Amino acid sequence: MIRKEVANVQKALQGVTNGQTLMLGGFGLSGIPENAIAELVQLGVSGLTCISNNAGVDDFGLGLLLQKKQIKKMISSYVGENDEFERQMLSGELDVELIPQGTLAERCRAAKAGFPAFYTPAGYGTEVAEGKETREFNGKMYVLEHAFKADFAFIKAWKGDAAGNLVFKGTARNFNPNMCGAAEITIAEVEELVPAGTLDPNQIHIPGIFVQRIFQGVNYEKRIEQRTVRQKQ
Amino acid sequence: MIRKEVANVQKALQGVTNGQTLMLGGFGLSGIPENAIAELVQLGVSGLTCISNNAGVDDFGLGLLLQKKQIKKMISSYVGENDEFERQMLSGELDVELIPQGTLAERCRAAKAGFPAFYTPAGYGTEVAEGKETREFNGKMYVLEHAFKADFAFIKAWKGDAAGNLVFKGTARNFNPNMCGAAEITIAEVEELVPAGTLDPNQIHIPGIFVQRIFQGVNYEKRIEQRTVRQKQ
Amino acid sequence: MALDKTGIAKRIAKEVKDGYYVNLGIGIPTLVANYVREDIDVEFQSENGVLGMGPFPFEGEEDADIINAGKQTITTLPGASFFDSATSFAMIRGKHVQLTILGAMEVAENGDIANWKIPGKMVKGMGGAMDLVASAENIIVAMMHTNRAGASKLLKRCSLPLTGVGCVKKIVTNLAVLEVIPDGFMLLERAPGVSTEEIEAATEGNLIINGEIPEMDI
Amino acid sequence: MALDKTGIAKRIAKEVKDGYYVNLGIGIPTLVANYVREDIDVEFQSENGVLGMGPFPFEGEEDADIINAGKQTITTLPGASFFDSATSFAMIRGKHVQLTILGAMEVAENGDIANWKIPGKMVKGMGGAMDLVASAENIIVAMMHTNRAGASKLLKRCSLPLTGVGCVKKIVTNLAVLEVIPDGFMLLERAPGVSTEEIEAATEGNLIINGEIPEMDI
Repeated sequence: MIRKEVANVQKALQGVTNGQTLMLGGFGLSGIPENAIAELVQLGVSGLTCISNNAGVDDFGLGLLLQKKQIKKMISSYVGENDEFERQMLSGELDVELIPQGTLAERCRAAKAGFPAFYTPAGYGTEVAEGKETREFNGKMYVLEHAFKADFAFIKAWKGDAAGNLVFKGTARNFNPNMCGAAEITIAEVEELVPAGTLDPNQIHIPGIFVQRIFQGVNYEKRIEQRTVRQKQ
Repeated sequence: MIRKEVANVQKALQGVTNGQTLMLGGFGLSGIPENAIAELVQLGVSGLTCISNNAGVDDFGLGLLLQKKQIKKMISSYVGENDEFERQMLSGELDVELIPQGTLAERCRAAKAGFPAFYTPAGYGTEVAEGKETREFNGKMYVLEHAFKADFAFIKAWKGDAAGNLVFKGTARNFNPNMCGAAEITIAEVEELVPAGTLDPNQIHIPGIFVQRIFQGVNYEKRIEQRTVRQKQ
Repeated sequence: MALDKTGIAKRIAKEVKDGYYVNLGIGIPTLVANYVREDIDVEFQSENGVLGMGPFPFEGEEDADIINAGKQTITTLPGASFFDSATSFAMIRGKHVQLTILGAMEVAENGDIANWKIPGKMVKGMGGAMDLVASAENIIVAMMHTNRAGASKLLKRCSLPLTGVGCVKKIVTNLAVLEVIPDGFMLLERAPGVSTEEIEAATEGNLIINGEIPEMDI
Repeated sequence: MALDKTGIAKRIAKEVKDGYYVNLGIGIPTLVANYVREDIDVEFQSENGVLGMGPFPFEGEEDADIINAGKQTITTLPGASFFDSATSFAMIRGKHVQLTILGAMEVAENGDIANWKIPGKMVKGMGGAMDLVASAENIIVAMMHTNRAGASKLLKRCSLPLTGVGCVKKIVTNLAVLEVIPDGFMLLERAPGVSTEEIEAATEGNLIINGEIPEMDI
């Protein structure tokens, strides 16, 4: 078994430097790599390009990096709920590339799976397709989209083992599996690091081959963005 | 919940007729839809195009359909271990299209996921790429491959529920998940049909949306093609 | 009388058929789930990775790991499943989801839709909307017929950056139900007590009125 | 003395490094797993959907649902995982597998390989070989230096339909270890007791011999 376990978030993030391109899992604040983000703030690395579906909120998630102006460019599908983000974008401090959510997921998967490019219908006829090759297949128009290139992918999983195998919970799964293996180095943090051999081999969402480093995360806040409930009758 | 359960293999295969294109899961004899194949023999439908990684052995799997000359064309990656297959192919009775295994899997996934085409490195510079568009990305050559079109996909899973959710076991998984949702109608047979709500929603390999009909299979032989063992010392 | 948001949701709920997998956008579309007939089988998909969504959780039972695309805490029903984002959009792009209901800022008579950006003002992003409108066979737009300034949202051509081209099939507003046909917006139903003249006045794009237009039955 | 198949497997096993994920083809490559040093961590991938393969099962413990790409019954080790075919080739195509070891009918001095078809005679198919050779950074071919008729399998140009172009990096035969460089086959090692003359005689393609060629250390 090839061992991926490292002792802590500091060891896990070795090699992260200014100007790199990072992928970060999560949808809204669900399934975000909280420990890695906190350490990125600690390290103070800047000039980052971040590929992440959302940009967090003002005081949590990627919002923490935005506050410190560590991010040069965001590649996302939806960036509402973040005033500081909007301010930096409108003032031109922050470069923003908005792309369709399905295209974002697939550009990650393409990078992971060794596909340089693929045709997708999303965005055809819109400004998203400007400057891109378009092509007809079976009477419908498609846009050529390319695999991402990233230095690090930061992943948050529910459970994992020393072999790097990962299991996700609920909708905290989202982009995390698609980003595993999509960057040069994939770093997974888990709520529970279990002994190798205890996860059912049939029930592993991400085989360890897609993960280079794994560590036991700590102090998860798992903040809820929109707490919606109904009353018991 | 949208119910996909049908009473038996006869009901499941309604609509299968001569000249259709069928996808069949399995690798070698592992994870093949035994019940559906037996019923195809029973129905006597002919002129079929079968997309399947392998072609079975002489007296099991797709070999049963070959014996009855029900197959007009095979699309596979590896077709050894089958004398009748070889005879029909060399005599010209059977049309055979051999394609790389990874391309086979991805052409299924593309059909399922709504991608018309993708670029892959497999087969570049070989006869597999003849007549196909090739293109350079980042200094490497790729071949444009297209999504499959099929009428029915026949899937074998380990467990399933009335919602069509599927769980596979071991390497009997193989092409089965990739073919789910890749044809107009996906028909899954399972060793154990469990009540809806008993499968952990985190641990479903294929969500029921990709399956149109599901039934409890019977009399699985699960033949082993190469029984290899070691002795206890 | 013009419908309120609940009224629009109730009318759209009638478009949801037995056996449909449905993707609901944020806002009015989310309300549709509350009014679907109870005697038909429907499953709601959310593009962040869940199929078989149920109602909101009871207080104290919220789970940060189980949310919908609007980031709201939700529950799941028996038969539900969770999956990754690429698989979620495989469902959408591959036409496995039968109906998409979403909001819009503008719809054009050729079926174009704009709902993700107001240049210089509002740039939240398209989220999954571009994938949804480019792929869905059946798209219903839920929106008010006019904007806050009273200007029509059913236009000859969209003025805002597009989300998708020629994709909208049906529109349900506070005033009317309309189908997008090659010639423009064909009026199918009026909101109770709303006249065809009121609808004409609120519609900038080509409005097609063939014969008597019935009132909605909500 | 020329090596037998076991000898070839033993020599190749020395190419397997700590931390490698390795895909082994059918035949001689399968034997390599038996000779990898026990003090390094290696995982074997099989393209039909398993990572972390172990030895063959004990008699009576075979499971039809757990096989390798050669359709042989196998076992798995702690840390193993099962996955679908598309994911398996994502590993291969995405360069997550560090080493591919496979057999060949012919290898050319430019790194071309042919191993899937003899027109009119043998048409078994390429299986996963075309994906493997088109993607792997590091491909070692395991084969006999000559065919049964005594003709060289290390050629100027392949005569059989190709499996991949310019992809082979290293070749281990019963006679020698060779590296494919721009000018041809560079001789790295001789099998014990085999002379450079014997290797030259058995090699049709351009053979490059620089200085003294050591014997293999198996």
